Amino acid sequence: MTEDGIRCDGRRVDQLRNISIKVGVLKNADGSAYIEFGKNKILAGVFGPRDVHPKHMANQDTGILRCRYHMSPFSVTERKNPAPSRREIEISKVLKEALEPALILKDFPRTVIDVFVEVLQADGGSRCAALDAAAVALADAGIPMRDLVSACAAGKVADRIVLDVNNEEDQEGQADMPVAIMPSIGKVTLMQLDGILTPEEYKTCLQTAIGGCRTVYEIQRKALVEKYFESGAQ
Amino acid sequence: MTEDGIRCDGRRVDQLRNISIKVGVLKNADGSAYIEFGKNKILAGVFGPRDVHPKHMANQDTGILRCRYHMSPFSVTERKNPAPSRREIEISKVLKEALEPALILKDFPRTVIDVFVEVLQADGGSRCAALDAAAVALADAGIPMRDLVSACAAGKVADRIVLDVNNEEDQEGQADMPVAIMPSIGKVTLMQLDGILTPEEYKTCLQTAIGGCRTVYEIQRKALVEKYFESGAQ
Amino acid sequence: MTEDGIRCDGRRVDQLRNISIKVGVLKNADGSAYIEFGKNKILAGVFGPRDVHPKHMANQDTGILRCRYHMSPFSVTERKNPAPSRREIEISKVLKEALEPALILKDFPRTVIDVFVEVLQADGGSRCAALDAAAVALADAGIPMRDLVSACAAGKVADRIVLDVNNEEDQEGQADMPVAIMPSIGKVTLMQLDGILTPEEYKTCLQTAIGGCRTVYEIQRKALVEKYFESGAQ
Amino acid sequence: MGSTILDQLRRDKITDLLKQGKRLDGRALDEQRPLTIETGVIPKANGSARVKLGNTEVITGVKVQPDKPFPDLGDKGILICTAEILPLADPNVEPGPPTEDVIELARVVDRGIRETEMIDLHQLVLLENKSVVGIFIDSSVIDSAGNLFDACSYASVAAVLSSTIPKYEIKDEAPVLVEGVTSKPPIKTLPVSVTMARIGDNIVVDPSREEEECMDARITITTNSEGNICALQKGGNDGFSVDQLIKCSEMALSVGTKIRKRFEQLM
Amino acid sequence: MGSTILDQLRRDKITDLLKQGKRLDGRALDEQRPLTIETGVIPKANGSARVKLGNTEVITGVKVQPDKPFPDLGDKGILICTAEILPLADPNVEPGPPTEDVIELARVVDRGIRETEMIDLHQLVLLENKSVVGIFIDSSVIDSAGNLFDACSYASVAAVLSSTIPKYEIKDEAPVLVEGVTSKPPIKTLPVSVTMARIGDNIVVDPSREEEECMDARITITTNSEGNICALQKGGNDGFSVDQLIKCSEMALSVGTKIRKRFEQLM
Amino acid sequence: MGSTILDQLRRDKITDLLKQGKRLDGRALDEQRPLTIETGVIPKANGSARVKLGNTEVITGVKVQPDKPFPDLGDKGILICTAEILPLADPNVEPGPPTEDVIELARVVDRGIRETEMIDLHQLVLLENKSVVGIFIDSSVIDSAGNLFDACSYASVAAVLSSTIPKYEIKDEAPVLVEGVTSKPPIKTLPVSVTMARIGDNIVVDPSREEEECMDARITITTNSEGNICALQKGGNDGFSVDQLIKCSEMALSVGTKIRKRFEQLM
Repeated sequence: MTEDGIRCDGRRVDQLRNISIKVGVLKNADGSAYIEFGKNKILAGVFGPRDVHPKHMANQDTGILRCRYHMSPFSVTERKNPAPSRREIEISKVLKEALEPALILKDFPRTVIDVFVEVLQADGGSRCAALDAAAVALADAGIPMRDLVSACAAGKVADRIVLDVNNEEDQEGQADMPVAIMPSIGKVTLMQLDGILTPEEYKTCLQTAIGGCRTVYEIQRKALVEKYFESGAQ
Repeated sequence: MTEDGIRCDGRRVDQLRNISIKVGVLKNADGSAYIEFGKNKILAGVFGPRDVHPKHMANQDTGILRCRYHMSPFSVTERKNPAPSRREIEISKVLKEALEPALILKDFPRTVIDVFVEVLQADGGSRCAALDAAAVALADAGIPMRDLVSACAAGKVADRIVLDVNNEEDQEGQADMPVAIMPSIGKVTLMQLDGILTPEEYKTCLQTAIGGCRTVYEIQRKALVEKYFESGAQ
Repeated sequence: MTEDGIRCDGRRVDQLRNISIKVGVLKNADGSAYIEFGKNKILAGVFGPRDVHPKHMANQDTGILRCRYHMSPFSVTERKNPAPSRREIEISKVLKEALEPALILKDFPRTVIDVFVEVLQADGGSRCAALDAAAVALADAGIPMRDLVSACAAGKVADRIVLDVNNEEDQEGQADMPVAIMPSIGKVTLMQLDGILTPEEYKTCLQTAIGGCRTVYEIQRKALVEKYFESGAQ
Repeated sequence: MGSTILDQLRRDKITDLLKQGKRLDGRALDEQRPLTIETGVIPKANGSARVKLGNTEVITGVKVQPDKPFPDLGDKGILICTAEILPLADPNVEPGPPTEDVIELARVVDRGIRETEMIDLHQLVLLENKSVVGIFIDSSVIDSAGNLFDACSYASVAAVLSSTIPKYEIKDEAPVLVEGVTSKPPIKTLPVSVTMARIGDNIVVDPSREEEECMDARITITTNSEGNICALQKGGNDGFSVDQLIKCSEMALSVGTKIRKRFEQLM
Repeated sequence: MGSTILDQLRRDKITDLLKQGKRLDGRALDEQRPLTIETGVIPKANGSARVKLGNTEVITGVKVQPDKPFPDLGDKGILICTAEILPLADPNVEPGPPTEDVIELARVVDRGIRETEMIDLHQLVLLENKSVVGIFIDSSVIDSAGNLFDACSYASVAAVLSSTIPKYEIKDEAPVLVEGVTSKPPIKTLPVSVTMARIGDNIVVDPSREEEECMDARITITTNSEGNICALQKGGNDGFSVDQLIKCSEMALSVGTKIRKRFEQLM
Repeated sequence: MGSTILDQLRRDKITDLLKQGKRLDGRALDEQRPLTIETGVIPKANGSARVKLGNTEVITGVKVQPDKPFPDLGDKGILICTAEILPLADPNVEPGPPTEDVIELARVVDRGIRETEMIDLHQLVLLENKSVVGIFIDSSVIDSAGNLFDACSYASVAAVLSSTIPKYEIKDEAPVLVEGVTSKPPIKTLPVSVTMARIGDNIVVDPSREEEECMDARITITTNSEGNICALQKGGNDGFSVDQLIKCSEMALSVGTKIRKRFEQLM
């Protein structure tokens, strides 16, 4: 990083990478979204609410949410084995837990909502980008939501707290903190941290990430508005 | 191959390897057959029509056919891992699709017919030999059939179209085309091709293979007649 | 071994290693026991009789017994892969068959009794020690039993028949024979042998092992009595 | 899987129309759906393509990395083709190990490329018997609407054509990347897969999902630049007459010629 | 799995007959079913055998190939025995990973051969700690009608006896096949497995499937050429008295002697 | 899984009590359950610990063995943490491959140790890029009664602190054990994991199983000896406010200080 805080990819410390979101990109899924977040290229598809298979997994009292985060073999530098890794299984779980607060599953007993995320190309922050796309895909599927979910990481690079750590920064970086919020309700629904922060840096990092989430939220909203209201489609 | 078309194992270009088929070789199976086709040694056993397990796989409208092609660890030069390979899974599928047209599954709703094929020793053309044995085993099980299924490969070796490619020829060969027909109905129910053929060679190869299938058919019929009508058994 | 029959760990040929059994060591299990048998450290936990999952495994006419013998990764010299090995699956089966004669499963149709054994540290004779703990855990769970099951191995080391072969002896040893009995009924419910014995040695070895089982039985009884009757607990 | 009244009505309609030589979506019998091919869509991969064939959509990425050769094949590089139907592509697909349908899909795509000898694998040897270049061609179906065979095949071929092969040098018998030097893959021929369905007595090219649901049998024929037939796979629960098989080979050659022109534009 | 009235009647009949010292198929209690052994049935394997024991039938193939020794066992060749019940052998067997019954079957057959030290594994070392000969003995049950333990064991022993071991030379620390030179495997003793079932108070040798269905417990005892007892496995959901266990060992020795003569004819 | 009337009543009671700042078991909101740590419980392992946190009980063993380094990490030893909930620990756990809950548990424990850089992995290199020391930390939950994260983390840290590292020398590029010489692991800092649950508006430290069953969300924060925050994982099907997240970090630091004193006694 330069002395005046210009990062390896030219961004300021508080600047997001370029983000673009397209809504409704898949024909078979009930809802879908495609996000480019820096070099991340991620598809999210949603099915449901629909019947649960196998049936014994259905819950009489509530709908259930399932989430699968998967990386394409070609998405990373070294070809990835297509079978899901332990890392992907853990991320699937935290994504599910980040999305669930935004849904009203009690209204759909005995059903499942399936969220499938495919990372076609991975960069730093792929779980946040995946979550941003998944939330938009859920909205696109017409599923009632309390709020969107918007995610962005902050971290510590060269002793400074920076927004939205990219892949190069992550590898050299001192800390990475992915965060997701429900922007209107103001709750943090995903948070992880790898790396070392002082208590003060922890607070700054969290606030920085939340600032990023709010910017992402505007981009998510805009993408949905464009599809549903600008072009007159519905 | 010699100039006058004598092959490495002494056969003419249009000559099958030695084939022998025994019917009803297994005691527990509802129907069975053992074939020696060149150096191929293959067992086929049939169970059914019987109840489907797991039950959710049963179809209310029709019977289903399942097929498993499996190679013994000692069947090939290098010891084979006993777990089914992707190749074996694909061959199981094409065998099933080659046999199904000969069956009248609609008459047996909610049931399954299981065809299990074990390659004890493999030579070139093992999927065709497997199919020949499986068709006879189905007949031996007393399952109503529209027709038998008879299979044989043709191929291109040393720039000539030859019938029934053996293992040595296959390794040096330019093309291998396994074919199965329902001999009375005249339909081709299995066909694959690996290798390079001109459009003219393609036609010749197909006709050559079908010629082989018809010869195989006579051997299948003879094996069934011998069991059921010559020895007076039934 | 010395000339007067003193073994590498100081024992006489007919002497057991130190054994201690604690009953009711787990809070969640319906019954449990912890055994130290030489350097073996083994936990057994029992659940049931309880409903069977998956349901299709339930038997209308009788209860069923399931048994899982598992070794912790850190239980042996070379770290063990946590996935169950073929050896562990076989031992699980022989343990189940050794315990089943002592139970009255017909009285609990449609239910399962689950016995889970974890080898925290392994020494020679771990399957016998596991069985000793499992039988006590079944009793601790209040499950009606015809008899306890008591197990101990004998073997041949340095041309002598010895009781309770330890790990070092097993590696150098000529034979190892694990045996379990129902002590009151007098039936042998587990028996295996690896190694070479003359017919005469076979008889001596079996009798030696059974003598060991009877000593183990007293230790099992004492452990149960201590928990249920000495301290006044129930 | 269940068959609704609407499904049944659609099938009747498809077969009725075919008797008049027409298809539900208005295509001629030997007409493919619109095909778009976009390459370079995954910049981190060594090659990539996104193919749309009607509503079927596939993304393929190519990874090139040094590897050990297969035993007894020490004079050849490694070529591996896979295919996967992502669960977001189809409401009936569930995550998990590949089904027999997906294994067949991957193996047919693989053979189409392997048997035509599209890539000269002999040119991918770094140190005979010890070190070779491996080419991994992984296809992900992201929208499933019929004829995945051709869509995956086209995406795989296009991804390979768009690839760059990094340069490796051997040091101490181990491959070392030479930064900044790349080459095109050694292409010998252009394979084109053409899949046809038999519905009653009619053969239709590039069946849609609706057509696949009422087809009797399926055939995939791959041809090369020299006009030869190089790989073939019959599928489905019924058969073909010999005449139909010959007709199919002719259709595969004529349709293949058109598609091959599209590939040539990528070279 | 379900028990029909006929099953129940058969069980009653078996136990009734046993009270009179008779078996359903007319055999004496210590009499095996007819045994046929045929070797060389799989010419491509290094050794093979087809064994029929009554209606139970097994095919075993032996493959010999160079391998790396197990860690800490660098002075021994590798011996691996497997067993599989083919789904065509039994209406109740389903394809899939081995059940605990099959794992036990394979391990008991393996131990019978391993613990008797039938094959002198020290003679199978090519280069200590680096390269040894591996002997893979794979048994496939093709008709399952009781006592798979003995049928698989006999087929495995016969297949080994019929085997030829190719010659390998070490070049650059790697094994190279010497064409056309083979030897017999280094046999030290002949293991014979004898399986018995306890039904009530009776012990029967070589139980049929019908007898297995009503047995209380099972025992397999393997003896060697020197008249020793080398491997034993109790099975089944009940036990044996000590007297029964001693009687079983005597039966295993006497029946074993007869079977061993059959093996000697193969050498 | 089903929710009985008693479960519901217990949940109501827990939330009612919390409104008065009280917990069902009488603890203060920021009070952990009684913690006992015993080391050396598995003498055959290189290090081991048995930890009780209330009724939750974990045994952790450490195995140290030479290994190959990960590619591109040839200047670091290997550290692998696993965790397993034994089926005897919990009536709802079934044997089989790890569930997503168990995978998360293991990965969170692993990151707590890895991200704090508790062990100086650079000191575990025997021969750069070729041979390193691997430290395997395997935790088995034997009684499951809430907050497995902290129990497994404490057992793992204590087991590492109690470990001895054997000495290896390199001969012919291969590691050889030097008998009788060991050292303590190279410890840089002491990680302490503190897990908190949000129930309504209250944050409670070290939730019991009953509290976990009615919690809204969960957070695990690991701090190091220098008072920094090094790893964090939010779980559960609801979220936290920013104020709560800051409060949680402060609780993690203050509770962590007390636990760290316990670890220091083990050094």
